[in-house]
Amino acid sequence: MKLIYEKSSPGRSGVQMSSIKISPTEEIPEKYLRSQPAELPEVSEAEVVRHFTALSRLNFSVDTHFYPLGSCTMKYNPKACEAAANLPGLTEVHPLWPQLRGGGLLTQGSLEVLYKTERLLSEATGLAEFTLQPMAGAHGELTGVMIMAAYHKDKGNEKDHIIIPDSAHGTNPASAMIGGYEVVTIPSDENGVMDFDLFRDALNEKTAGVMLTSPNTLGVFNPRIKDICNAVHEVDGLMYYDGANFNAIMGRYRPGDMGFDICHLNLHKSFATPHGGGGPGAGPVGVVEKLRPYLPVSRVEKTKDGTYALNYDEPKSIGYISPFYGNFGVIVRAYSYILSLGRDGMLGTSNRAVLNANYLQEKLRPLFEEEYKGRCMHEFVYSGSCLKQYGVHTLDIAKGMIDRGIHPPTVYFPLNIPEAIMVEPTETEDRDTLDHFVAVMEELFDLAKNDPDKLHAAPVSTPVGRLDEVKAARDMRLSYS
Amino acid sequence: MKLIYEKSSPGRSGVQMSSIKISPTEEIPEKYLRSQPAELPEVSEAEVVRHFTALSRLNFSVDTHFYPLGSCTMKYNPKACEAAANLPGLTEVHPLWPQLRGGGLLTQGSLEVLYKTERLLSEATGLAEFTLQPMAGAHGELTGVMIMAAYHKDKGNEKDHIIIPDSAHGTNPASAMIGGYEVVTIPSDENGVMDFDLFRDALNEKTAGVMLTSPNTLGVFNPRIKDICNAVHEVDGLMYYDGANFNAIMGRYRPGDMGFDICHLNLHKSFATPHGGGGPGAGPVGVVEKLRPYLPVSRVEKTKDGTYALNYDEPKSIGYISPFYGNFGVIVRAYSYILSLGRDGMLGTSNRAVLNANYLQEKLRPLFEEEYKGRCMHEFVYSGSCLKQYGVHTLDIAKGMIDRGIHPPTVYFPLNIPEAIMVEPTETEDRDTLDHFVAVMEELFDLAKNDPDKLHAAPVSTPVGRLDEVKAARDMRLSYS
Amino acid sequence: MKKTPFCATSEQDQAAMFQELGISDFDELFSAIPEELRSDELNIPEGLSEMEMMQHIRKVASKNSTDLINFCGAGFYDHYIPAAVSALSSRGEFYTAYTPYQPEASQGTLQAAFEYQTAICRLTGMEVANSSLFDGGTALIEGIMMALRHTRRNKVLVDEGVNPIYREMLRCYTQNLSVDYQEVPLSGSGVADRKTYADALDDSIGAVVLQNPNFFGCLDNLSELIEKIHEVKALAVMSVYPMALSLVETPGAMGADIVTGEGQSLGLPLNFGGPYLGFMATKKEYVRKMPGRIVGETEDAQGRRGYVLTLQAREQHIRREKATSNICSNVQLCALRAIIYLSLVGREGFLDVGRQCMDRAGYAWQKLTEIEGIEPAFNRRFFNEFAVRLPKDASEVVSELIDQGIAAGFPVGRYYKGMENVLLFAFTEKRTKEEIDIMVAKLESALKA
Amino acid sequence: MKKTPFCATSEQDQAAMFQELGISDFDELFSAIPEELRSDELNIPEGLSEMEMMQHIRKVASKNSTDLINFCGAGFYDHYIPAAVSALSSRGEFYTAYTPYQPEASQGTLQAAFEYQTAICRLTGMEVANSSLFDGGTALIEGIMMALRHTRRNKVLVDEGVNPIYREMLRCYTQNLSVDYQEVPLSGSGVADRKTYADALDDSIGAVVLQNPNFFGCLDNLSELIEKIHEVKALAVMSVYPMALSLVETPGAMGADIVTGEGQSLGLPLNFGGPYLGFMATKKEYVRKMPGRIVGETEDAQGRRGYVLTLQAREQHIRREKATSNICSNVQLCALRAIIYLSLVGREGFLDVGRQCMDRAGYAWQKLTEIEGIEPAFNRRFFNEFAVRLPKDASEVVSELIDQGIAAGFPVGRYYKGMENVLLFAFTEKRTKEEIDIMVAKLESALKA
Ligand SMILES: Cc1ncc(COP(=O)(O)O)c(C=O)c1O
Ligand SMILES: Cc1ncc(COP(=O)(O)O)c(C=O)c1O
Repeated sequence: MKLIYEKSSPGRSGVQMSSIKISPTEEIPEKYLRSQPAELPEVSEAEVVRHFTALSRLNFSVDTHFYPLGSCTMKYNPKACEAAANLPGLTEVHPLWPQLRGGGLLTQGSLEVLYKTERLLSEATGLAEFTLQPMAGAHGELTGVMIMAAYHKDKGNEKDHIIIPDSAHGTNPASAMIGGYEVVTIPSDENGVMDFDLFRDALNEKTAGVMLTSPNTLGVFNPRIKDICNAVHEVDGLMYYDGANFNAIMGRYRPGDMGFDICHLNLHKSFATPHGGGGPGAGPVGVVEKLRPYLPVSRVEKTKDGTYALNYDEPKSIGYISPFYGNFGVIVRAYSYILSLGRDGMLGTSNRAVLNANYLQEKLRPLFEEEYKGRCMHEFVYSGSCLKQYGVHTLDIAKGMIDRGIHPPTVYFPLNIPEAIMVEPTETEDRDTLDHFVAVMEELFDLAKNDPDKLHAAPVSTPVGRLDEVKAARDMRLSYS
Repeated sequence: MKLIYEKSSPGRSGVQMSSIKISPTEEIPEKYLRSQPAELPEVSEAEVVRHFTALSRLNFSVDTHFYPLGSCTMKYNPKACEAAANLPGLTEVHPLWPQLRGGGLLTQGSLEVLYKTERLLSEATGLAEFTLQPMAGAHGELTGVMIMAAYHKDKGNEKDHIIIPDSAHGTNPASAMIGGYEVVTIPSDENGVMDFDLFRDALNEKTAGVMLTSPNTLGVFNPRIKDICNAVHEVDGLMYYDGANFNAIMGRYRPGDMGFDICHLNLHKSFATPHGGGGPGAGPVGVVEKLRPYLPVSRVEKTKDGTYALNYDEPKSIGYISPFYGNFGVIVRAYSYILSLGRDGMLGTSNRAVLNANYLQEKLRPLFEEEYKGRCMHEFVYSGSCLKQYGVHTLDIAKGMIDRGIHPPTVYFPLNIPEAIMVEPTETEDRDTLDHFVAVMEELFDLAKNDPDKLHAAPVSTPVGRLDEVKAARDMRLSYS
Repeated sequence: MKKTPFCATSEQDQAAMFQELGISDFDELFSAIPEELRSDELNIPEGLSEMEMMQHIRKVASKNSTDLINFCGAGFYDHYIPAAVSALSSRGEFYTAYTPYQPEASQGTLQAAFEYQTAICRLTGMEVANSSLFDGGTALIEGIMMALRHTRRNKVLVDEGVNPIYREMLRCYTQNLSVDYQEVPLSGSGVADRKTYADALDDSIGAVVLQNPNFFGCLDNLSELIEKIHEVKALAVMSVYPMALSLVETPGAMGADIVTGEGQSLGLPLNFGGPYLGFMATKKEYVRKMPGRIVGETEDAQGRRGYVLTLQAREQHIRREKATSNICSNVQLCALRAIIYLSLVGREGFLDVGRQCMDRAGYAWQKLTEIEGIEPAFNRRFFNEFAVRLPKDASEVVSELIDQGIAAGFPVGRYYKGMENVLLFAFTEKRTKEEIDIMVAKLESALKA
Repeated sequence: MKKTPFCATSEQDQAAMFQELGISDFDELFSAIPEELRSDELNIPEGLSEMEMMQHIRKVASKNSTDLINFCGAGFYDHYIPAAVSALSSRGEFYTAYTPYQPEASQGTLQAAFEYQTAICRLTGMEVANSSLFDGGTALIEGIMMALRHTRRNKVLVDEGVNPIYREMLRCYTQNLSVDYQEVPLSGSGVADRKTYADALDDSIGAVVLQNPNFFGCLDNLSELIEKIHEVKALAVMSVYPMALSLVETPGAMGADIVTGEGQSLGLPLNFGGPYLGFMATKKEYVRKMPGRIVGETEDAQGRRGYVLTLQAREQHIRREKATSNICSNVQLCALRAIIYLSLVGREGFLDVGRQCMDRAGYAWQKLTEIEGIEPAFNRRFFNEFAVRLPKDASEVVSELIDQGIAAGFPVGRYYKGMENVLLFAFTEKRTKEEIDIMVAKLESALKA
């Protein structure tokens, strides 16, 4: 498809902008001004609408396709939560208004949303206090690491590293590093969870903390979680819970109850806020009571007269991790989602997420020639190695799936499973969709055996076939000219 | 694609509805109640979203395709006008509120929109007064015919028929008939306009009026319009202007100035309100001063204190043609569109609509082997007869166009042109689009000559090929069971 | 030069096109038209930028009060509309398409219309439905005209329980036609008066027009009356409130021949009176007499299922003055909203909404009839609407409450002589106990004053 | 049983699935997990129906005042957003997609990102841009870390003209890292103090952080300063306000190495602080050091052009603790809004908006500086924002005006000691002459009181 710049033609104009003048033009010396206007497109409004409408239709998305992308919790994003977040009463508020003297009273609605969302997340995780400021999961991790650092500094602990299992999401080690720590990586055991003995060996007085995902990216819940927590706490380390997979346990288990000290949640996963083709998300962080003083400012508080107010006066706080209060628009979606689910809905959701994953795992097991290794949680990983004999790879299966109108599962992750294919159906899919997925997978396996070249050529139904990524990296055509 | 009923499965549920009870259940005797719930679909919200999103993508539309459908003015529908019409302050008002005593003051905004839109349309058409109540063009025609009847009755005129040229839109004769008149049809002359002599012959004391479209559906402006008006007025007949093609003349000519007494406008054509896949539209009717008393009630009036009020006290009014004030949501779109255009924009719009049509007419003339017969207005008609020698019909061209991503022009209308193909590009298309249309037409003509079977097989890119209309009418499968 | 908004042609494009056409200005395009017809410059303000236009409309909109607590129904109701209805119906592919004349390029609109027709059949218990008419009022008129065409008679009996707004319309539409229009007063209990009908029914009658629940909210079972109507070979035309069909006996089961109604409550905002959704359903035997577009199922050459506009020989673009109706554009997008709404709430949810409406009305009935001086107008057999008789003029009471932010109902006196003290209350699932309590309290004090 | 909202499985489905799995309740699915970990029932209210939820949120939203006349900017501005921005970005295909890991199924997101990257390059005058970072603050931090990584130095000079909110963030993010962070006070005329820089610049400096227009709205041409920075082989990191780039000299032309900024003004609502849009652009030579996703153009086997995520070896999912950043999810949808916005307003319209902002600010400057007791804080060289010194505490004045419905600006004293009387005003094209006049009048009387 043509780029919007390629549709541009001099003198065409889009939305009519105002041209009212109320003051005489003031001459700004030339050296402060750009010599040429920015070469933005010159297209009619109709053309812009057609262009981006057409672009949108090149995407797979939850609204159009089953999207069982493991580790990403691509559940349905309720339209009412969108409507809630788009209320002008919420979107048209300047974030500085509550910081003007007297302005807090004019933004009570927004502050209430923040306050109540924090309370709900605290209850859902069993942690004392939440900050909603982190703007994604990785940002939450970094915030958590900074809180760890502030805690250790405050207590005079000398810590230099964080322990992370090898199955962890890449953001975990990256966040630890950016937060100022060394990373000690622990391999997984044969069940796919962090090897307990190797972990014990690595743990020492210099351990600032441990970052864990449970269930982890394999969809496996670490049964020795309590033991790990105890061991870490013995060296005054802190347990960090990567809650990106919270959809598996919501309403049933709580990180706080398990012994975790810090936890981030991905609102754009478990809490049904849409992923936006890459974001925005939100990664609120919860902490146990003893870590409360280190949370970023501002804090939203309920005053004695029942109004909400911002508090910046927290001397031990790590400071500003966001300009304001986080991705408010995302938070409203999550808040409205939680209100919709309620107590029973939380548990009902995770129950069905896990049920759907187990159902698929069970149905697909014969195909992948996998032994029964126990139940999974909200997702599971199979290996496509069994197809190697036909010269077919997981990638081929993925591309074949695209031709059949299903977004492929996550592939080649986690790295420790060869030809990994990681499926997370989520609870918002019905049984017909799951059964259809199984049928498609069967069809693809048949094709792998009987006509592998068809799979190698896939996808054929998309506007482009497999793209040359090496060329992209080599040519570095990163903008239109 | 499966029907939503075919996706239904017992016990699945969509949007969570409230189940709060505040009163004890009252037993209504069974005979008043239905014995079985209506068999509505049982599907999740996600499934509904996917279903209708997928359905939408089966459509051609202005937002996705060039749509030069003659006589339909498929111009771009500005998104701001949509946004204006969707403001809750406008959509959430009950139409009976202003009719409650004291309620008028609570609906001043909506009444203002009505009042001001009437004024703007009056100015644009040169007619004294408007009613916004008609809910489509045909409804406007019927309203106009009723006004005619009321006028003649009031004046004691005995009238029994309305004169209509054969090129008129089918709604004209249908409306005249439903309004209680006989229809006298006048053939077109060689220029495509109503034959003047035959018209003169038909005109007599029993003529209630004449319904004309100018420019007519051939895109031809009747140059003898004044003569016609004068002749009709001599027998105290009324001139009705079918303003569905107003886009050709807006800002340049006004029906009132030409001598028309009654006129409807199609807001869903000239005034950029979207067509909705068939409606809703709006067909406001304007009249000259002497017909004002017959307009339907209610009338919106500006009172001395500057507030707006409804007036139902018009003894000569034809009465209620709509339950309320017309398709208010459509009216808001048109109102905001007119405000955006303004004085110059009105003329600029019709100028460019006519320019685009002439440009296409010119470029396509060689292809259709048509002689130059003068300029067209906002649309033009060519005959596909030249392709008959290859066994190709206009319909084949239309279907081939679909495969090339363009919605076909209107075909086989008007009926007096064999193999008619009627093109109305509108002003919101840019020259690239027009040139592309020409190129596609050339390609199709080539194909017609060299490989006509390809065209007979078209369309092949759509979810279904040509559908068996005879079977549809014979089987009469009009609902799912 | 000021740009013409929304126009795609640049000055450069324009110059090139002028050249192609051999002209030097726009006026030349119109040279065939007598110069004297040219109008003066319009007396219309200059165009506004999008921002200015939106600022203006927002200001205008803010002059409306939308926070009234509403108990006004009278055929038009503020039900809750799930967010997905607008999210889906506002997709450009739906709302910027034309009537589906090219079926291969319009299967979205067509299939949705077919699904909608199916839903209307299932709600009403009828065999066939069209794909929409303008509104409940014009649908009813079309229904009557259809009945008269079928019976080749010209006399209509219209029950006074039919919405008086529609009856005003009926009078307007029939005034120049040779239709003998007659209204039948209600019985003392507020329903169709069996006795009057027994007297009036004879073989001059083409159509009898009924409404259930009627304007006063009263429920009836009209089966026997309809049998009587059929005995004289007249057709029973029934106007219905589709939300009531969640719980109330269907017109189909009662034997109605033509069913029409206002579909606004199925996912359309009140929108100050429109666009709304007229629906019509009938028996299969009458389908060729039915006005409006109809979508039918068929196949392509490969046997793939698809949908088309069918039975078009009834329509104006083919039959011109002999058509069943003059309707061309209908309200397809509103029908789309209705089928989306019905799919979203689904079988169970639709029952839930119906029960909620009934529940709120039941509670209010209890509270209101406890107030001294208030008498029920009719008996307690209603879906979500009922009338009470106040000790004073209902318009006055409503006026007092409106100043306190409550639209307390519709005073029926305007349309029913002698019922100036009668107030009609409507309840949807949106009304809360608290709101009803407030209204009842304020009403009580207004009556005392 | 109450249904679980949004879940698709019916009870019947569930029973069948239980059977397939050989279980009889959900708990069995979790039998491998120690029972002791099971939490109690959550102390969270029961779920709300969609209607109740929306009623609640609407009530909450109504507790905000959105009709304040706003002159508060400070880096975050209420520009007009054309309606098509939301109409297009709210298409489900865009906002319910994931990161485009499967390029063939994500060309919509990818091409739009490529177009966005191009627009950022053209606005800033830089060679390459990434496809978004969280916000202007984190983008600036990433920019600094990138500069330090590149120069392998650890000292940063940060101009006090950089938004103090961002400087708070910089202090937060660098507190545990071995970064030597130093702030440089403004010159008397409110811009980067050339003298201080001349003294401070040496080869220990890795990055110098500037902002133009700076927090006080002052415009500068930083070319010479940047030359000096380059002389010590440090990188110039510049934070910019993209709307100003309609008219103001580009950072590219001034020689900046890394450019970041807050893209909120390009079609995003203020939204109480987020989601916003961090952008980053740099020179081609630094692209492999740049954090965040980057979209590149390539081809398929048939030579058809397409777009992919490229240079991924910089990123956490491949490099883990050695990545250029920990960022994973970004704000792609906000970048989409920005490119839609920029396409809609286009080359000319963007200039119009810039001129309007400047025009409003110019008018207000005139009016405000006429008031006795008000002094300009700096000189008259600004885009849409400027600061004045009041004769009394600015917070107090603002507080008085806020009660009258005006957010009169941002009192800078909170972040700049000794400037308690200084008030920073911002103007967008949305502000009218009338609104400015009202504000000026009220301010004048507040000063008299
Ligand atoms: C397990 C896990 N942790 C962390 C993240 C990072 O979250 P985000 O992309 O919001 O930064 C992800 C996202 O894919 C994840 O799956
Ligand atoms: C010339 C003309 N007149 C009347 C009409 C009828 O308008 P509507 O479809 O709004 O009833 C049309 C619509 O196609 C038309 O083109």
